[in-house]
Amino acid sequence: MKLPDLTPYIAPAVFYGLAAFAVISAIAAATAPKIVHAAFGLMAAFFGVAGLYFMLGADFVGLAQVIVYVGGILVLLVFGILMTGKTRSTLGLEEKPKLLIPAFVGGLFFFGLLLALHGTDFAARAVPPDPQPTTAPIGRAFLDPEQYLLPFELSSMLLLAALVGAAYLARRRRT
Amino acid sequence: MPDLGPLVPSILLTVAALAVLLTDLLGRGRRPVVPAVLAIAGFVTAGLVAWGQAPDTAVVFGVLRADAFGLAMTVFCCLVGALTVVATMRGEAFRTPGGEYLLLILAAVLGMIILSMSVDLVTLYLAFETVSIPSYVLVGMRRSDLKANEASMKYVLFGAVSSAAMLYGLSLLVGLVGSTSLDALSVAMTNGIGAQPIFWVACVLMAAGFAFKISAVPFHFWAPDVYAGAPAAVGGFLAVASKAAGFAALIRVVAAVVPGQVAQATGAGWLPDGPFLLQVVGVLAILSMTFGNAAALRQTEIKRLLAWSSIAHAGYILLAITVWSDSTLAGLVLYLVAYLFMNLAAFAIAGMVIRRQGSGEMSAFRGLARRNVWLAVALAIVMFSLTGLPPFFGFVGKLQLFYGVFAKGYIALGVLGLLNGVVSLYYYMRVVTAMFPFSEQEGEEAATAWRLPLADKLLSAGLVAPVVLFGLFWSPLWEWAKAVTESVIGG
Amino acid sequence: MTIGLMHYLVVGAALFSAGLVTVLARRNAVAILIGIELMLNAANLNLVAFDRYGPGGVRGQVFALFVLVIAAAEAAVALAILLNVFDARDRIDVDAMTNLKG
Amino acid sequence: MLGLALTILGAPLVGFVIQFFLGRRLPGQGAWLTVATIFASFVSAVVIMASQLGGADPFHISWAWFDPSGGGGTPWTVGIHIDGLTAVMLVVVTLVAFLVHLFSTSYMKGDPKYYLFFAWLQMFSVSMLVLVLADNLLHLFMGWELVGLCSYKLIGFWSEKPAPGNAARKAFITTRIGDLGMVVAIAAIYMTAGSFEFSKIFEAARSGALADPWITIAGFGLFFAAMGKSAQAPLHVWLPDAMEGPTPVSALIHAATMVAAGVYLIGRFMPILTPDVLTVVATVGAVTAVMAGFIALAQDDIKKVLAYSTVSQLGYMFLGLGVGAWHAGLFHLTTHAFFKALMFLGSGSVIHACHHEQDMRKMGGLLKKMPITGWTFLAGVLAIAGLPFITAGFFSKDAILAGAWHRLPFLYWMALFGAVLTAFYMMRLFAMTFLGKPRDQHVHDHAHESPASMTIPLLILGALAICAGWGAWHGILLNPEIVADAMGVTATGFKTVGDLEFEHSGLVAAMAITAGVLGLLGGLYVFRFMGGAALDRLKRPFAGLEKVFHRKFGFDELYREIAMRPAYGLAKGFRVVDEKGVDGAVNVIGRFARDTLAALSGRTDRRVVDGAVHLVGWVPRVLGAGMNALQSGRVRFYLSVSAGVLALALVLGRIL
Repeated sequence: MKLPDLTPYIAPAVFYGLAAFAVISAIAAATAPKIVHAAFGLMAAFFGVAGLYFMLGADFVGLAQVIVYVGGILVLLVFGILMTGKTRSTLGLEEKPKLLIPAFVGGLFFFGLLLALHGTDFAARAVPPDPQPTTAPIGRAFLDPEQYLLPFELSSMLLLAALVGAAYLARRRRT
Repeated sequence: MPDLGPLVPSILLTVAALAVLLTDLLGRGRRPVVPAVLAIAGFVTAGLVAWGQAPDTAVVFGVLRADAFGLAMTVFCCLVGALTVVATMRGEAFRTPGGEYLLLILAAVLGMIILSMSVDLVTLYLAFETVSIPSYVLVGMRRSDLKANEASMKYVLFGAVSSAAMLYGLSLLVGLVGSTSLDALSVAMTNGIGAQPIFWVACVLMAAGFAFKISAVPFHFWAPDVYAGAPAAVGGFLAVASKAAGFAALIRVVAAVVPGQVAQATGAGWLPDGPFLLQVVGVLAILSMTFGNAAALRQTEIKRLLAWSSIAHAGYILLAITVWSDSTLAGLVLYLVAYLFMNLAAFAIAGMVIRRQGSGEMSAFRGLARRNVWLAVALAIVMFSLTGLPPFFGFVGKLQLFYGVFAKGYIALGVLGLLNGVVSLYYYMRVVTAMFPFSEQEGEEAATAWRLPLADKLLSAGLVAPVVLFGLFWSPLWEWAKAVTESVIGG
Repeated sequence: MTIGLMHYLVVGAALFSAGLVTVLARRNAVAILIGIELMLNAANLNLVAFDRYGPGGVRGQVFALFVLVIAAAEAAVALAILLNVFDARDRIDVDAMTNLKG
Repeated sequence: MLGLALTILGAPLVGFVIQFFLGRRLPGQGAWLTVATIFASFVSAVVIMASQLGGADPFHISWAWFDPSGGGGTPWTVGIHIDGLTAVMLVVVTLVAFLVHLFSTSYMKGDPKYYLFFAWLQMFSVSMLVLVLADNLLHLFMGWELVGLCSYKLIGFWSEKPAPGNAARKAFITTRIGDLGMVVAIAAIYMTAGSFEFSKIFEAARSGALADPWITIAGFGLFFAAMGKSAQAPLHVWLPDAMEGPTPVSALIHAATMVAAGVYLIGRFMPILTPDVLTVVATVGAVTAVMAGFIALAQDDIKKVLAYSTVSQLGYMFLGLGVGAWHAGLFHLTTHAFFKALMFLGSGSVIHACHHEQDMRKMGGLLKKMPITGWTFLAGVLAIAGLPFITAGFFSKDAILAGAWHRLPFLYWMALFGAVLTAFYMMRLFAMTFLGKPRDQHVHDHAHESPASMTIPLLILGALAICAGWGAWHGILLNPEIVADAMGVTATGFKTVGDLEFEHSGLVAAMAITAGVLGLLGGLYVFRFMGGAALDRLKRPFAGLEKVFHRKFGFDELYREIAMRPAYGLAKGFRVVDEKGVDGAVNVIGRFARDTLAALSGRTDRRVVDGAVHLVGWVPRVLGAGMNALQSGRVRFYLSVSAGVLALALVLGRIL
């Protein structure tokens, strides 16, 4: 007995798996009663999206996603959760989100996006070429004066301002 | 390596920012006057350099266009930056702002400059955030002030959500065009991407981001709360520079999307038939001026009142973009300049009063004329000008702007705008009548006179003088505005 | 059965909507930030997908990396503001912050 | 010339600014400053007049102001135009204003808002000078409105009391009604002539660009505006009420500023007034002259008599203009300015002396107590009555009568009758105030001559009231050839003073002289020598008439019925709607109008204002309330609304 050739199904299966994982995690982030769980939902969604990046052949972005988002931003958020968790108010680490109106607005939004996506022709290639390594072109794009050198420099100023500002605000009060 | 010329103002601001940081670190514990002087010097030199630069419509660095419009906006934003630093020192928040404050202002202005010159979506978004992120911090810099905290919290949340929505719209647009350049967008428009349904989504979402930045209804919610919580000088900075940069970027995008000028109005003249984006902008304009003015009617706190009024003014300015023609655009530029002086003056004087009274409620302004005639008259002039009464600059701006709207046949839009002007008369005049009490008794309770330091006098005079002068002789400025906008709009 | 551009865009739309729901539903400011990160991720997914199925090049990926930077900066500033608020009021419930209104 | 013109305008303007902002801190509260600045203006005006008398060419300069079409069109200008007419007006305005300022330094002494009074008085003069120096309609209109605004502030100067506030409002509203005509005229002229500049307008009229029907519409519009400003029936009702203001203000209004503006306007625009318009001008003038004379006859308040006499004299001026006796009308404006200012300041002196008693029935015999005031006043009375051959009023009034005789004889007879009336009631005024026995001993005992700063202006004006007509010096300045050149029109249809003097040497003049003398003697006899009982017997048959005159022909009542009552009714209606309406929210725009108007006038009629604005203000009020309700302070709510709108926009964009 010959097994049916599953090769054409592997990519879709992986895609649907990752997509479902990402979307369900995102929904969990929206609905989980515990904030920490919401953060975990976000992390899972990040991983799911990173997987999708790899599927899209964007290895560098996928890696950056894991390192910066999961390793940086998420840790920041979890720190935030923990530091503000010890609160005297009713709202601490747990919160039951009120979902009725948000779900309606979000649903409407999603519906609107679907409607628009449905009718749009992006002139996309049905079968893209094999993925190429992206790190070198990205590096060149960042440093090419005719491409994104200027935004690259600007982003350093942005980071400087953000860090100085954040440090100023979060500094422990002298009194 | 392309010519660095167009970047010199930006580089100057960056250098100034670093110098401020350095001197602030070295001078800890002493009165940080040096950084403030450095920051102002940075703004002034950057502004002067931009003023002296020859406009060039070529795209440099693949992402910028240092044309007359971009240079004008550079000068504009540098001017606001310098004035904001001065106003902060005379306002209610910090007598001597720290190095962080100055750095953030410099960074935000740098973002504005790039924003107004960028013809590339990546740069546009990045610059947009370079304006936003320092602004969030600026609002909350008085750390122990509960109101400031709340304001910055609201601002950052609202801002982050809006910018995320805009980014999503941008991502769709990039996909539709296949490029991040606005010139490519303009080409794609001629190939008919305007008919794609997702284009509508992209327009709406982008408009949401811009509407946040310029506080247009219904993305205005943050503005009254944030202005009320922030120091008056920061409120003025947000209301003027941040908004102007938002308009500049919106104009860049509209210029790419709309070919040439809009057609003469048909019918009653509500909204132009052109691309979606103009109609979205038109709706924002109508909502902003109407609701902004209506809501301002009930305000009793000066900064909230100015916030709502600035929402209404955003509506007038959006009107000029809706009726996309060379004459309305020149009117817009003129109006922006008028708006600069009027609003900075209003916020600066409000800050001076709040510093002395400890409150911005209308009661703090009652009988101001008896405390200090100078301030009262200056503020009264500003209020008249904001209303759009001759012979002040605000009238001129409004006149030219609405002239363009009517000339294109958009009668209904224009009439609505003028009606709004009538409504606004009330709340501006309330400030004026509060300051000049008419019966003796009202004034008696507030009879302690203030001695105004020279710096306060100079600042208020420096801001009010243009309001009066340009109200009388604006022809040169008008010529300049026409020249500035020529580069933006095609035949 | 091939996976096309539209599939990714729909996932992006779903992520964006889920992020929006998070933002609107949560009272905890940190959770709102979580929602915002989701929305940014959705946009990034779009950008990267357009790169793959579009005319080629790395434009979208570069854009996505810039977004990453901005997300980090924004999160840092937002958290700093949030901590500052927490310092002053001992709570980060956004529904409780209604001193400024009208 | 430019320097002089700018001095005329600039000196008092600087005075106003300093006085307004710093006046309170100046020594003596700054009155001297305003006196000095207006004197500087006066000197400049005299120099200008001298140069014009010396035959200098009319002076004209203008600057482009801005181009309303955004480029390529004819720019609007601001400018200065000086010809003979301007020169005469400048001298009259600055001289009278100077004397009034001087007079006020004593008269207003002790007033809590002393410094402010001078600031506004100065601004009033500036406004009038702006108007007179204007070279274009728009510029003139600015001055015109400024005059209105300042008169409003000054009439309502004592706004703590209800009457001045109401009077100020009445003046403001009535003259604004007239201004509607001005706006119509400006629109019609700009539409056809394409410019606001006088010279261009007249050029357009000559070339036929400004033709019927627009030229007629413009003419009527201008005259309607002049009727409001110069208090011609039926828009005269504000002027007598304006007596509620401080007396020096009355003097300025009645002599040189406010009311003169209307006459000046018509004089300036003579070249474009069609025969139809001129006939109406003359008729309205004559009717007003007689009607106001009757009313003046029955008033007991010294200032009211003078007020109605002004209305009447203004009627003469319009009669003169309307019958084409251009110079006569403007000549009368000049002489009248002197003797009316004299009499108002004189009455101010009397009122000052009698501790603000204005009722003539309580006066009498004051001539001995206040000789300077009394004798100078007599000069004014004789001048206005037109005592032949020596007084200024004689020359100007007879010139008007002569003009009327040649153009519209019927109006001549009316005017002649008016002349008798004028002389009669003025003599009544003089007799009741200064002659006979004191009627109220208390008032009489306290009366005293006024200080020098008040009597000096009286003496100067008294001299002018007599001498200003000698030699008919206006003839040179108001030479139609010169003016016509400046205006670019032919001079046909204008009569010079010289012509008219020649003409009234005949029967016309004799009748006019007789009328004046008759009136004076009659008045003197009736009110000085006839006893009280005899006077009553004389008046009995006319009791009904007197009541009508006393009630001023019922104009106020009429307006109340046709204008005020419906407004009240409407207001009441709105009120009911509002109270029963769904919205109990704060009455925003109602407060708007109340606050602004209250701020302006110090007192408003709530019912009317509230009602009217309730209707206007409903929409923004509801919108604002909704908007403020949305601004709940909860950021999540904000985001929900914004996102909801976005989502809706997305879906609707696809479905629609």
